[in-house]
Order: sequence, then structure tokens, then C-alpha cells
Amino acid sequence: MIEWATIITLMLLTLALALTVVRLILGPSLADRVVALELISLIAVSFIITYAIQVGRAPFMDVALVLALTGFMATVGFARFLERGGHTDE
Amino acid sequence: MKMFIWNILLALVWAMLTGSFTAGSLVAGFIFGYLVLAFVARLSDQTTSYSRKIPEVIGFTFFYIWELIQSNLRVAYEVLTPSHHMKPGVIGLPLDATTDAQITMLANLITMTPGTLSLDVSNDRRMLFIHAMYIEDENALHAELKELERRVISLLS
Amino acid sequence: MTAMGSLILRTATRLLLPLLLLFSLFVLLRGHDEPGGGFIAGLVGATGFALYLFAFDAERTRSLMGVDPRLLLGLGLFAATVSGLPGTLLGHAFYTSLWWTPTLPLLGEVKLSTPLLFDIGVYLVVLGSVMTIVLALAGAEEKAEETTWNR
Amino acid sequence: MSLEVALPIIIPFLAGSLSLVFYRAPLVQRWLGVAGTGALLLASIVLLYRTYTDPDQVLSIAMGGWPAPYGIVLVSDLLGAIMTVLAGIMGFATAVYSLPTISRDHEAFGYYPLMHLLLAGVCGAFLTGDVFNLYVWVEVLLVASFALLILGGERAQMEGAIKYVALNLLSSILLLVAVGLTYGMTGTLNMADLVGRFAAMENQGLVTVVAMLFMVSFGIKAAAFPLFFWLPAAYHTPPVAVSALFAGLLTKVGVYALFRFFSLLFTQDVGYTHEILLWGAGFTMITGVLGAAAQYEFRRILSFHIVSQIGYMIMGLALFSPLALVGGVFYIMHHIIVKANLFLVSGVVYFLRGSYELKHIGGLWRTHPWLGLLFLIPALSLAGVPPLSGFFGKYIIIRAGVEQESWGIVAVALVVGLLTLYSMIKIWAEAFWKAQPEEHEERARAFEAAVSGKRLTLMVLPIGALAAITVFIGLGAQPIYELAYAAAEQMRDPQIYVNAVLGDTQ
Amino acid sequence: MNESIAAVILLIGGAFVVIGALGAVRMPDLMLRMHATTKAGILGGGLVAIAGGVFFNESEVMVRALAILAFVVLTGPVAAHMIARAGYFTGAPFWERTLKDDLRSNLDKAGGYLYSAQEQREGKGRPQQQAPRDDGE
Amino acid sequence: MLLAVLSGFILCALAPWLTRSLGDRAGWLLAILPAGLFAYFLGWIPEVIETGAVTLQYPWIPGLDINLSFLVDGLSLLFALLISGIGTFIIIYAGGYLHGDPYLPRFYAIMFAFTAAMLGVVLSDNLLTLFVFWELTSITSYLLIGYHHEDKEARWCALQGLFVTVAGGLALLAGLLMLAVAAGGEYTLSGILASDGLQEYPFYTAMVLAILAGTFTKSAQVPFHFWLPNAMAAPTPVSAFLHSATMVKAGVYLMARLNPALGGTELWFYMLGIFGAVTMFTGSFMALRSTGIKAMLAYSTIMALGTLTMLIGIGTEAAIVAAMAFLLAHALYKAALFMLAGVLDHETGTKDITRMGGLRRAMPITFVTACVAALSLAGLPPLFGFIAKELMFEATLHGGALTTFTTVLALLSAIMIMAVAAIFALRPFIGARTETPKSPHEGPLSMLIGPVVLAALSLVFGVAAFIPEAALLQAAVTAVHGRPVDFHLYLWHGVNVPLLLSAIAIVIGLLAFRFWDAVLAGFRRMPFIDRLGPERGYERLMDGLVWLAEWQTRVLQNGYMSNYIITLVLTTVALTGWTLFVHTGTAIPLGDINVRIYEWFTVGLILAGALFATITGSRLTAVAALGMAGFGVALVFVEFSAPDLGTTQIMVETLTVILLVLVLYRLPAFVNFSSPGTRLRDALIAASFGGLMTLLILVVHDINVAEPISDQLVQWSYPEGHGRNIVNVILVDFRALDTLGEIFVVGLAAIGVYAMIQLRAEDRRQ
Amino acid sequence: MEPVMAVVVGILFAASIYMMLRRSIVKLVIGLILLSNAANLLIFTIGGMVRGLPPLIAEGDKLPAGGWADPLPQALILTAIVISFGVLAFAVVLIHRAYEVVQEDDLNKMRSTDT
Ligand code: NA
Ligand code: NA
Repeated sequence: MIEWATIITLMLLTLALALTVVRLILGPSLADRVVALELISLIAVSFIITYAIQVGRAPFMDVALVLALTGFMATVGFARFLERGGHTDE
Repeated sequence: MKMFIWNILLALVWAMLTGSFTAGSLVAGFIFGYLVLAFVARLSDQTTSYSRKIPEVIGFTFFYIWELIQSNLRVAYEVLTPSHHMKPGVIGLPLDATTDAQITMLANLITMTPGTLSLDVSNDRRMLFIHAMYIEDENALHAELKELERRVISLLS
Repeated sequence: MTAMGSLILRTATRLLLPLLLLFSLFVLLRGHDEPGGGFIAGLVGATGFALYLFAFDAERTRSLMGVDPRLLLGLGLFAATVSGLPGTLLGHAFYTSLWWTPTLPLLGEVKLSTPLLFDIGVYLVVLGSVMTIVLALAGAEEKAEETTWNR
Repeated sequence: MSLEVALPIIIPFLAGSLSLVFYRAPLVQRWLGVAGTGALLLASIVLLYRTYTDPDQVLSIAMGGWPAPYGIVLVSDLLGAIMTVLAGIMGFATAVYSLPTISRDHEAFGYYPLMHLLLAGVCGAFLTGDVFNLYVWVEVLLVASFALLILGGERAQMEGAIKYVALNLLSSILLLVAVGLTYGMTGTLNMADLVGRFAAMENQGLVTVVAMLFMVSFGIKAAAFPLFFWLPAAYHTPPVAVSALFAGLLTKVGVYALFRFFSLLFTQDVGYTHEILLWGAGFTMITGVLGAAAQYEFRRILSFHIVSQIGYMIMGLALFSPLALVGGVFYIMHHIIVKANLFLVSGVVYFLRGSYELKHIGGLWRTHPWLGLLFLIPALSLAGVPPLSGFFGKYIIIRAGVEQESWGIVAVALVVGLLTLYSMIKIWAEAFWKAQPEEHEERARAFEAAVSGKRLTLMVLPIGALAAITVFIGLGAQPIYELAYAAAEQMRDPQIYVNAVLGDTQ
Repeated sequence: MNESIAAVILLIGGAFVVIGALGAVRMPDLMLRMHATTKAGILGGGLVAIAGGVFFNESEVMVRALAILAFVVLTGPVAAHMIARAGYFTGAPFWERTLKDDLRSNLDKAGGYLYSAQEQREGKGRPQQQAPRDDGE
Repeated sequence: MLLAVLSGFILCALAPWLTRSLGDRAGWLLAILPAGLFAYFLGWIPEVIETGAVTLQYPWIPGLDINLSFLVDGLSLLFALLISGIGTFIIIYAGGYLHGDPYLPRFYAIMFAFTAAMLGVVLSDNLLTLFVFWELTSITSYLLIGYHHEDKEARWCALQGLFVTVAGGLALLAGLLMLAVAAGGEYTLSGILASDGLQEYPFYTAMVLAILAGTFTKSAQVPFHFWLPNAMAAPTPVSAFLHSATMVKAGVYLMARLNPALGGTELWFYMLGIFGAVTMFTGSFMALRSTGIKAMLAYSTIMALGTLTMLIGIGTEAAIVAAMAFLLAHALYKAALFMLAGVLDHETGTKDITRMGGLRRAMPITFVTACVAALSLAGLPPLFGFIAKELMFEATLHGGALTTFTTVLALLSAIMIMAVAAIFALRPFIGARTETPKSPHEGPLSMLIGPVVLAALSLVFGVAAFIPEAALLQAAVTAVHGRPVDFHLYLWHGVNVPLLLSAIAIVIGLLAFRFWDAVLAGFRRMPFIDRLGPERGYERLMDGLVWLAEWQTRVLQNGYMSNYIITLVLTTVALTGWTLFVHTGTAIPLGDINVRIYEWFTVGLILAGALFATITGSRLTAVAALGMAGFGVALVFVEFSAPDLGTTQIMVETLTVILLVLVLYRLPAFVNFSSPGTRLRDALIAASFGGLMTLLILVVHDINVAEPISDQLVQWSYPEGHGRNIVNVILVDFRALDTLGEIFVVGLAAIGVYAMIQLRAEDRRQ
Repeated sequence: MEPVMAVVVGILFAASIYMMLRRSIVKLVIGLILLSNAANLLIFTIGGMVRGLPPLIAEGDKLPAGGWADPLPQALILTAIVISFGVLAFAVVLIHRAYEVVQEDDLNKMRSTDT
């Protein structure tokens, strides 16, 4: 059961990934892309955990933890950029 | 005293991280927590002033999660149905909350609540601007948010 | 856009920073056995300070850190280099690792070693380097904005 | 287990990190600069002595006690030890020269630590017995050189640095790829181990394929034709002490690596690989020397000449006879000293005249005859005028070419020698013989007045010492020749190296 | 048993993530997209993390899972706030059916100041004094 | 002997100091050294006469067959005596000529180095030592010729001399090395002279041509003669020394020296015979055209050098005897004449002979000495020059295939030189007094002692020819010819064809002197002669060199980054790709494509990120896309068992994004700089590189490695390394040195960044 | 998997070279970043791609259970990642400063040191 669940979830997550990449590419504003990027990192967190379950390796959970941490950082960084009025050139 | 609570908390986090609740790991956690605090607390007053609220914050988390689930179902509906029924807009919410912790918590909760998203706080900290998906009935929304604020203030005062 | 930055971010940062620092120490110390180690830990620590920088400004971040990151950098490099020497005093090759596992009261058995010292050096270097870079950049940016403002 | 093989790396690392710790105390940094490089020089001399007197003439230590081929080994064979001594000499000379020439700004922003760490990277590259570790050292010295290059923040430095950084990064990536492929093919990173594993490979052609990647990568580092562009674009832009250090050491790491790899690892198809090297050598000599002929700026001329001289060294490797290898090694030794010294002299000229532009300066032979002498020694040596060091290097290589009847490359080497003399004489005639042009006289006078006697003395000390070494390598060429000969013998017989590294530790 | 629970939680989490992604594509403007991604993303990610904790059934792993959950829940809204605010200030366009915007009238973009409605009513054209940054000062 | 040769170098270091402390009298004192050397070499004469040749060895660089070995025989001793003897007078003379000159100390230093180098050339037995000294004469003479270096002309002349002689020198080096190879690894002249079979060496022709390129340039043979007259830019003492006994004679010396080994072939005979004769003719012709007092002498030197070369080429016994006699005669009179020219120029202030006249009263000693020396130049009895010239005619008359050619040219030269000698000896002194820039009077003792003694010797040797014959010439001829020759020198040897030719030369030569102004006017109507010379070729060559250099720099070092990168990439692709193609052909192992669906998506994420980053027009979008690709890479690491890598990749990616965002803040938007054609070209180049990497991976992946070293590391990780994360144990223990380097890289980058941002040139300027 | 990754790595290399040829200093740096990613993936691919066998030893064991992915390439890549991070950080700031000084994004206008 869990195997099927992981496989289906991995599929779902990759589908989500694909959709988000579409948004990242479409934009139109940088903020939209940042939203997409943050979601991608969240999807990646889920993905890694699901994968950890699939292969039965708990240490991968640590990777997910770090990723959750840094995805946030990238977003904040971008936001700061936007706030400080950098060129958005869109 | 507040520092001490913080320190205990950090020790607990440490123990959780290492996954062993032995005396040794708690002591180690306490030491490391102390080091971190001693370091961070050199900008002391800010850290300690709200630190005692932390247990309440954690307690509140469950409420938070519930809100989260609710809001998700609402959004899911909106996303999955083929046409959009939204009536979005930005509204300003006058604040009774005064401390940073209260305002922040409120803002985050509002973001989690169905169909609302905190945008920013005015510079004088007396108004929170919110993007909402449905503002047909602004008064009802307003009342709902004020109720949330009341709960937050009572938790964090 | 408002000159003050985000109150919400600032508040959240005060909560997150100690956690991140603690987490970075954690990642550092158990890296020899599980994923982690000085490099990742250093980056996590730097991330914490960078978050503080984003929420506040370079000046305050610098005073929060207390030491010039360049000093951390130097100390880290020194520690990492020196960690190779104890072995040579015992007649081994450079970087031969030495292990010392004393049992301390309360803490129990503690694994101390030259590789740990090395990893701490790595940690300091990474933390120091990243913060040197980030603070310099942000500081320059802030300075530039000030001049714009004054103009 | 002895420490001496590691000392030339540890000393600059310690000195560098301590200088960083004392980032607020320029005086400490200055002292550490001289003391650290002095210690490095001593350590390297000891290392060379111990290596030379060792029964195998190869010292090898396994880092961390993890035996070869599993851990990283540091190996000092004669080639490596010689290169290390040269790095020590250069480091010490530059450190002394830096005292009067490096501005307080540069000191405050890490000049001395950067210099130490550059030396550490260079020595590491010379001493490591591990291909990936080599990549790491190359990166260390590269990044140190990046930082040294931009000290000052002038426009020219930025522009030069962009090219320098981008092209060198490309080279590093090629090196990394080549190392990765090597591991994928053989499952080892240890050079000595690689000798046997390469030989045992079924598809020898693939070894040659990887050899090509290494060749291109090191070719870029060595600034060989047609991969040299980054060098003339950048070498004339940093403070002159930095230029000198770069000129002496950086490209030599590439040359050293070519020597190491194409004598130890890639000798399975000499007819193919070394033929390519030979063509590269020829074109390198010609394009470099012609590039210099077109220049009128002191340091640009010197920079292009680095390229051209690299050609001679590679020619020594490419001919691959015992004598040619001797010549290559001899040439490297000579060139490091001489080329760096010329840059140091250019710095003195700058401090006396306020410009590197030959058209703006002159009259030095009238006012500073001793400087003329100090210029002529390295300049004529570079041009291969006997009995200075350069002549013997050139002579050995050309003799090897004649013995192998490789007339084409011999002709190129001779003609390039002539053109080198042409450039050196151009500098001489313009900067020293010609009268100081009147329109730039004011600036020159102001600069000359600003240089105190003490500063000048500190500048001239290392120049004089290097010039003395140049003369010694020339007049006392016999011991140097014997050393180079022994190094070449080792290069001709990889088994000596292999046994010393794998035999001792297994 | 654990495995089955984990499987269910996992699937729900995965579904929420997809919904978030779908929202990111389908919603008509930045703010509305963020309504979708923030909520669905955080919940989905959190659920997956819990599934992980449940599946491995070790306190150590569970703590990791909770840590991920806590972190996602703590940072998610803050990040959303940051982007929304930045997006707003840089002029990300609103959906044409947006009804009102209270913020715009309160914003002094050039001065970098956001007034509250009260402040506006009190007729302060400029802030007399910077409000205290936070309760620590 | 070693000390004798090197003493010059030692004194070179002391000379400036001595000069400075002794002032005016320095010349006299310093002359003690060459005088002492002269005496020392005289002392060798008995031994050489007795044993023929003596070799001495001092090891220097035995490993490279470079030793300070000396060969003392008649030839080298003749040269050594000329060098030291004439050198003595030159040193004294210079003290007077350069009286009060600020550069005099340096002058003496270089002069002694030059003298020593010259002695080294003629005395060396070792081929390479000879070459070392040979090149030293080029360099030191460069410094001497460029003595008046603030004058652009002087610098140019000095460079020309240097360039031509060093170019020849390098050819000579190749030639000498070939010679050594041909002689079976024999690096001493004595050894080479004793070995057979040099002429069977397959590259004999190339070898001889290379050596002759060296000697012809040094000895100013046509077409390389042009540098020598220009070398008059040097102060007169230098010219006198260079032209009479040194520098230009080095080439002659070497040809004479190698004659026994290389001579006797047609190549040798025709090369030396023809070039020598043509040089002889050209030199005398140009001498007659000149009005400058030093130019005239310089061209006559070219005549002498051509004569000597021609005689060595003819190579008969008579020719060799003539060559040696001519060598001696020329050295004596030419040194004297040059020094006298210096006296004239020093005292009158002009070098133009047409502006001098009637000086006999003001400068009687100069006048008499000039007459004597010029008679020797002209080859009139009873001077030694006469003997030499008669011998030369004798030799050309038996010149084998070149008899007519050489005899005719020799006669024409003799006529012109007769005229030149007359002009030199008479024109400044007789006739009416003309105005000169300085009012002339007799030169000082230091400047006259040399010419007087040397002119006197010309006379003495002419009258008593047995003295030089017995003392030196016998031995020298033996050395050059390779075996003893029986000959005797007489002033009067009866009426014969040579005497007849001399008579013709004297008569026509005097006529030419009588009508010199008309002759000059005639030459002036032929200005094209000036443009014909090989000097134009030299100038073209130098201009061409600069043009080529600039062109190459424009093409290669053009400053366009994309060109550099393209070159690097294409070089990589060409070398590696070609090698790959040669060794593996087109068979590419594909292996097993076993990919799970979600892995396809991960891969898709990377590709979408990378490609989007390349095509997007917004730099921040590019950064976001890059971040996406980075996450994809991290996922690959996670999917394939590398948690540490995944974590690190994510952290680094995030930091990179943050950094880019911080930095891109003020950077401009992307602008598309390139045309579609350029983009297509770049895409193709990029694709070739990418394709190469793909192929490399496929080919290498196909190899199965038996025992990677990592197996052992895994085994050791826990028991020996005390760690359960093997990657970390590798990082901090097995390969700690890598990690050490790695953190130094990070630290260095941080220092660099800090300096870049904080240390702003703009700020400092303000 | 490896053949697919080989193609991916090839495309990454191509994309990076293409970016480096674009004359814009910003694109140059993006190209450099892609380049180091490509190189790391290349080593990873050559090292052999194994699913689900991280080189970690469980507590109580002496070897990773069930086999392991080669840890050495991983360690090498880790080092390489960190090194390229340092270098790229430098490069990023360099273009920033170069732009400030030169006020040009066009590499073709940065030729003063060559010509
Ligand atoms: Na690790
Ligand atoms: Na490593």
C-alpha cells in the first residue's frame, strides 16, 4: 500500500512541479516567479520526504529540513530585492 | 527569568533534534541554548520582552492548523471549479493589537484564514491591510477578523 | 517599500534566529555520523544572520554578531590548519586524526577529536566568509541608498 | 613520519590565517609577510636537500596516515621540490619588495594573507600526489590570484579580471571534468596508482582522450597557444609586486602540471600527445614574442614574453628526450627568477618615473646606472644572452632539438630568441638610454622625489638578490644542471615515483 | 498500520500540493495565486512531513517531521506576506474584477510611508515622528 | 690562462671606481692590464712555435660539455696579441679622447668586458665557450656603439649592429651544435679539428650555411655589411678597436679556425670566395664614395674583411699565408688610421674630410703618422701592407675556378683603396687651410702614442718581415691550413704579375685621387645606389616585424571575450573530439536507459531551468530559472543516494540566488547584443562542446572499474574513521587536505569580495 | 539513467557555453554557474548512479546495509560545489563592481586592457 501511495504521490508532486514551472516561466512579474520558486522548493521538500519513505531511508528527512529552511530565505531575499526597488525589467 | 524559559525551550528543541531525551542531551541542549542566547541576547531587551509568550504561541499552533485546513478546502474549491466566483479586494483593518508579537501573529493567522492574505502594517502600526478573496460582505469579514484579533490579544498579553 | 521594512518579518526573525543558530550547531556536531557537517552547518548559521540582515540592516547585524566576520574567517582557517598538527606531535603524519572520548558528568560520553576541530574550523570559515560577503554587499547597498536619499 | 613535505603548505597557511586574524594590525601582517615567506623558503630548501639526498630521491607522506592510494599523499620528487624552492624564493623576494611598494589600502584589505595563500596553493600544487587534490590547490591559488588582481578597484583591473576569471574558470572546469573522467575510468585519484591503472586499461585510446582534456586545461593555466588570452589581458594591471609573483609562479603551475602529467601519466602515445605539445610550443613562442613586439608598455611587453617563454619550457617537454627534459626544468628555474625580477625592476622604474609607458619615460641610464645593470642582467638572461641563466636553458633545449633533428622547432626557438632580445633592447633603449621626454618630465620628477632612499633600498634588495641568482645559475650552471638532470631522470622513469609512493606505504 | 496511516496522509498531502500548483497556474493575479500557493502548499508540505514521521515510526524521525512542519508553518505566512507586500509595491497588476483597494490611498510611495486610516483622518500629512520600530525600543 | 682571459671581466667591475678616483690619468694606469696581457701572450710564443698547439682545460659545466678550455696556437696567439696590444693603446687613447666625459667610468667597464670577451673568442677551445664570448662581444659592442645613447641615431645604429650580429650568432649556435653532433659529440675545437667525416654529416650544407651566417654577419660580409659603417656612431676609440683587431675579426677568426675541418669542399670554396670578393669590392667602392673620415675607414675595413674571407675561401697555401699577413697588416694600419681620424675629428670638430685642409703645420706628427699608415693601407713599399697585398694578388692569381673573378675584383679594389689612402693621408693636411669648427692643434700624447707606435710597426715589419714571420705567422698559417707551410716573406720578390698589378693600381688610384671631386660628383648623380643596399631590406624586415606583431595582436588578443572563449572551446573540442573519434570511432555505448517517471520530471526541471535561463530576456527571471535548475540538480542528488550533496546543493543554490539578487540590484536589464547569425554560430559551438561532454560520459561510463579506492574507504569509515557518514569522514579525515583547500578558497573569495566592495578606486580619488 | 544524464549534462554544458558567449557580463556569470553545475553532474554521472543506497552506516553496523553508492565522487563533488560557490561569489561581485566602474554590461566594450 505505502509503495503505491509513494508512487502516486511522487506522480502528483511531479505534476505539481510541472504546473509550477509553467507559472515560473509565464511570470509575468518577478513576484509571480518568486511565488513559483517558493512553491517549487516546497514541492521539493515533499518530494524528498516521499522519496525517503519510498526507499526507507530516514536521513533524507534532514535534507528536506534544510530545504524548507532555505526556500524561505530565497523568497525573503527576492522580496527584499523588490522592496528596495531594483530593476524588475519585466 | 524569561531567558531561563527560553533556555529550557532551546534545550528541549535540542533534545528533540538529537532524538534522545537523556539527561546528557538535555544538559548539552541547555548549554548550547545558553550559548546561543548569551550571544543573541546582547540585543537583549527585544528577545526577552515577548519570550514568555512562547508557550502560548505553541499552544495556539493547534488552532492555527485548524484554520489552515479550513482555508485550504475553500481555496481548493476555488481552484478546482472551472469558473472564478471571487470578488477580491484590499481592505484596511484598524488594530487594537499593540505588541509586535500580537500584530505578527494576527497577520500570519489572517494569511492562514480562508480567503485572506496580510499585505502590510501601516507605519504607525494602527492598521493592517489585507487582501481578501471575497469582500461582498465587508462587515461580516471585518467582524470575523476582529474576533480573531481578540483571541490573539487575549493569548498574547 | 516603506522605509522601515516589514514588522512581521522582524518579529518572525527574532524567533527564527536562535532556532537557526541552534540548528546549525546541531548539524555541525552530528555531521560525522549523519548528513551535515561544518560546511552545511556554517551555511545554516549564515542563513540565520542573513535573515536578520534582511529583516533589519547591515549595521545591526554587524553589532549582533559582535565580531567582525573576517576575524571568524581567520580563526576558522587557523583552527582548521592547526587541527592537522597534534598528530604530528605524536609522530604521525600531518592530519592524522586523534580521538578522545572522555565521559563527563551529566553529558555522558563525549566524542572529541581533531576532525571535530577541523569541522569547527570549516564552520567558522563558512560562516565568516558568507557573512563577510553578505554584509559587505548589503552595507554598500545601504550606503549607496543613503547617498541617494541625501541627494 | 616527517612533516617536511607538508611544511611548504602548512607554513603559508598558518601565516596567511594568522595575518587574517590580525586584520587590523598591518605591522604584524608585514612582519608575518617576511617571516612567513622566509620560513617557507627555508622549509623548501630543506625539502629539496632532503629529497636530493634521499636514496630514492622521492619523499612521500600520506596525509592523515591513510596509505596511498587511498588517502591523499604529498610527494616531493625532484621536480616538485625544485618548484617549491622557486616558490619560496619568489615568495620571499616579493614579500620584501611588498614592504615599500604595497599601499596601506591594499594592506588593510588583505594583501598579505592573499599572498601567503597564493603561495600555499602553488606549493600544494607542486607537492600533491593526487589529481583531485591538485584541482583543489589550483583553485586556491587561482582565487587568491583573483583577489590580488582586483586589489585597487581600478577600471583596468576590473576589465582584466573579468577575462582572467572567466577563462581560468573554464580551465578549472575542464580540469575537474578530466579528473572526474579519470576516476570514472580507473577508480583512483592517486597519481602513482594511476600509472599502473592507466597502463592496465583495455582502451589505451581513452587514456589519450583524457590526456587531451588535461592538456587543454593546463594549457590554459600555462598560457600556451592558443589559450593564453587571459594573461596579457590582466597581468599588467595589479600592483607590481603582484604582477611579479604572478609572472614568476602562476603560469608555471600549468607548466609544472604539464610536465608532471605528460611525463608520469600520459606517455602511452608520445608520438601523438607530445607532437601536439611541440606544435603548441612553437606557436606559443612565436605568438608571444610577436605580441610583445607590438607593445610599448613595460609590463605588457613582459606579459607577452611570459607566453613566449612558456613555449620554450613546453618545447623541452614535447621533445621528451632526457636532455630536452633537463632543458625544460632548467628553463623553468631560470625563467621564474628572471621574469619576476623584470617585473620588480619595472616597478622601480615606475616609482622613479611615474609610468610604465615606454614613450613617457627615459634617462634612467644617466641617472640610475645601477638600475640599468639590474635590468640588463635579467633582461639579457631572458633573451638568452650568455653566460646568463637563460642562455643555458635555451642552449640545452636547442641542443636537444638539434640532436633529434627537429629543425623546425629549433629554427623557431632561435628566431624567437632574437625577437626576445629585440623587445628587451626596446625597453633598454627607451627607458634607459633615451633622454626623459620633456612633456612627462614633471610627473617623473615628482615621482622620483617621492621615493625615499630607504624605500628604494628595500625595493632593490630583492632585485639584486634575484639578479645574483640569475648570474649564479649562469656562471654556476653545473650544480643546477645536475639537479635538473636528476629531475629529468626521474621524469623519464615513472617507476621511481610509483615505487616511492606506493612501495613505502603499502 | 503505521504504513497505512502514512499512506493516506501522504496522498492527501500530495493532493493539496497539486491543488496549490494548480492554483498558481489558474488564478488570475498575483494575490489570488498566493492565496492558493500559501495555503495549499503549506498544508500539503506539512502533511507529507507528518506522513514521513508516521512511516518511520521513530521518535528521532518524528521530531524531524515536526520540525519541518513547524518550520513550514512558521515561515510560510511570513514569506507570503513578504512577497505580497513586495509585489504590491512594485505594482503587480490586480485582476480586473478586484473591487477595492484601501491601501493605495494610504500609501505615500515617494516618502516611503504607509499611513493608517486613523492617521489620515487625524490629518497628518507627514508623520510627526517615526513610530517606535517595535516594543523593544 | 683562465685568469688572463677573465681578468678583463674583473677589471670591468673595478674600472668605474678606479676611473672615478684617478681622474685624468686613469687611462694610463688601466692600460697596464692589456699591456701586461700582451707581455703574457708574447711569453707563449716560444712554446707555441715548439709544440704547435697547447690546450688548457678548466671545468665549468662538464655535464653540458661546456668547459673553459683554451686552445693556444699560432692563430689564437696572433689574435690575442693584436687584441691586447692594440687594446693597450686604445685604453690610453680613450683617456684623452673622452677626457672629462661623465660616462668614462662606464665606458672603461664595458671596454674591458669587451676586450675580455674578444680574448675569450679567439682563445676558446670549447665550442660553447667560444659562443658565449662571441655573444658577449655582440652585447658589449652594442653598449659601446650606443655610447652617445641620447642621440636617437646612435641607438638605432647600435640596435642594428646588435640585431644583425646576434641573428647571425643564433644561426652560429645551431651550426656549432650541428658541428658537435657531426663530430660525434665532440665539443672542443681541437677535437673537431682532429676528427674526420664532418663532411659526411647529412646536414653538412645546412651546418656550413648556419656557421657562415654567423661569421658573415659578424665580419660584415655582403649583404650583411651595412651595420658596420653605422657602428661608427661609437666614439672613435671604439671604432678603432672594433675595426682593427676585434669584433669584426671574430668572424674571420672562426672561418680561419674551422678551415681545416670544413674547408676543401666546393660549398666552402664558393661561398667564401664569392662573398669575400664581392665584399672586398663593395667595401672599397663605398669607401671611395664616402666623405666622412670615419665612414671611409669603415668601408675600407669591409674591403679588408672581404679580402680575408676570400683568401680563406681560396684556401691554397699561398692564400692562407696572404690571409695571415693581410690580417696583421690591416690590424696595424687600421688601428692607427682610426685613432688618427679621431685626433682630426677631436681637434677640428668635424668628421667631413672635404671640410679639412692644410693641417700639416698645425698637426705635423699626425700628418706624418697618417702618411705612413696610409701607405700601408695602399699597399706601397716598404710597408708591411705592401707585402700583404702582393701575397694577395699571388693568391688570387692561383684561385682555381675563381681566378679571374677574384683577380679582377682585387685589382679594382686595390685601385680604389689606393685613392682612398691618398685622400686620407693628404687631403686634410695639404693645400690651403680651411675653416674648421675648432681651431686645430696637435693632439695630446695619449692620443698620439698609439698611432705612432703602430705606424712604426707597419714600417718595421715591412722592412724586417722575418720578425713577424718567424714569431707568429708561421704558426698561424699552420693552424689555419691544418699543416705546416713552407714560406718566407720578402719586401722585394722580383718583377712579377702581382707587382705589375700593384703598379696599375697605384697609377690609376692616384689618378682617382687627383680627380676625386669629379668622381664624387659622379657618384652623386647616382643616388639610386643608396636605395639599392641591403640596409633597405633590413629596414623593411624591421617594419614588417612590427606590422606583423601589431596585426597578430589585433587578430588574436583583440579584447573580445567571446572570441577568447570560442577559441578555448573549439580547441578543446578539436583536440579531445578528434582524439576520441580516432580512438573509439563512431561506436557509442548507450547502456541501459532505466529511468523512472519522476526522474524524467526531475531531469525536465533541470533542463527547463537551464534553457529558460538562457532564453529569457529578464535577468532576474534567469536567476529564478537558475534556482529551479539548481533544485533539480539537488533532487537528482537525492534520488541517487547523495543526501549530503543534495543538502549542500540546495544551500549553495539558495545562497547563490540571494547573492545574485543582492548584486543584480543595480545591474541593467539584459540587452541582446548579437545578431541571429552570431547566435546560431554560438549555438553550434556550444552544442559541439556539450556533445563532446555527452560522448565522454557515455564512453567512460561504459568502463567497469574493478576496485575503486573508495571500497577501502567505506571499509575504514566506521572502524578507523569513527564516522557513520562516509562522505563526511572522507571530507574531514581521509581527504581533509581537499577540504582544507576548499575552505581556503571560500575564505579567499570572501576576502576578495570584501576588498572589491570596500576598496573603491572612485572613492579614493574623491 | 546514465545515458539520459549524459545528454542532460551535455545540454547544460552547451547552455552554459552559449550564455558565456553572449557579451553580457550578467549572462557570462549565469553561464559560469551553469558550467559548474554541469561539471558536478558529470562527475556524479560517471561515478555511477545508484538509487536509494546512501553511503551512511546505520548505528550498530560497520558497513552501509545493502550496498552503497560510491561515496568518493560525492565527496569530490561536495568539495567542488563549495569551491565553485566561492569562486562564483567572487565572480558575481566582480561583475557588479565592473558594472559600477565601467557602466557597461557589454563585454565588447571592456577591451581597454587588451588593445
Ligand atoms: Na557532511
Ligand atoms: Na573533499
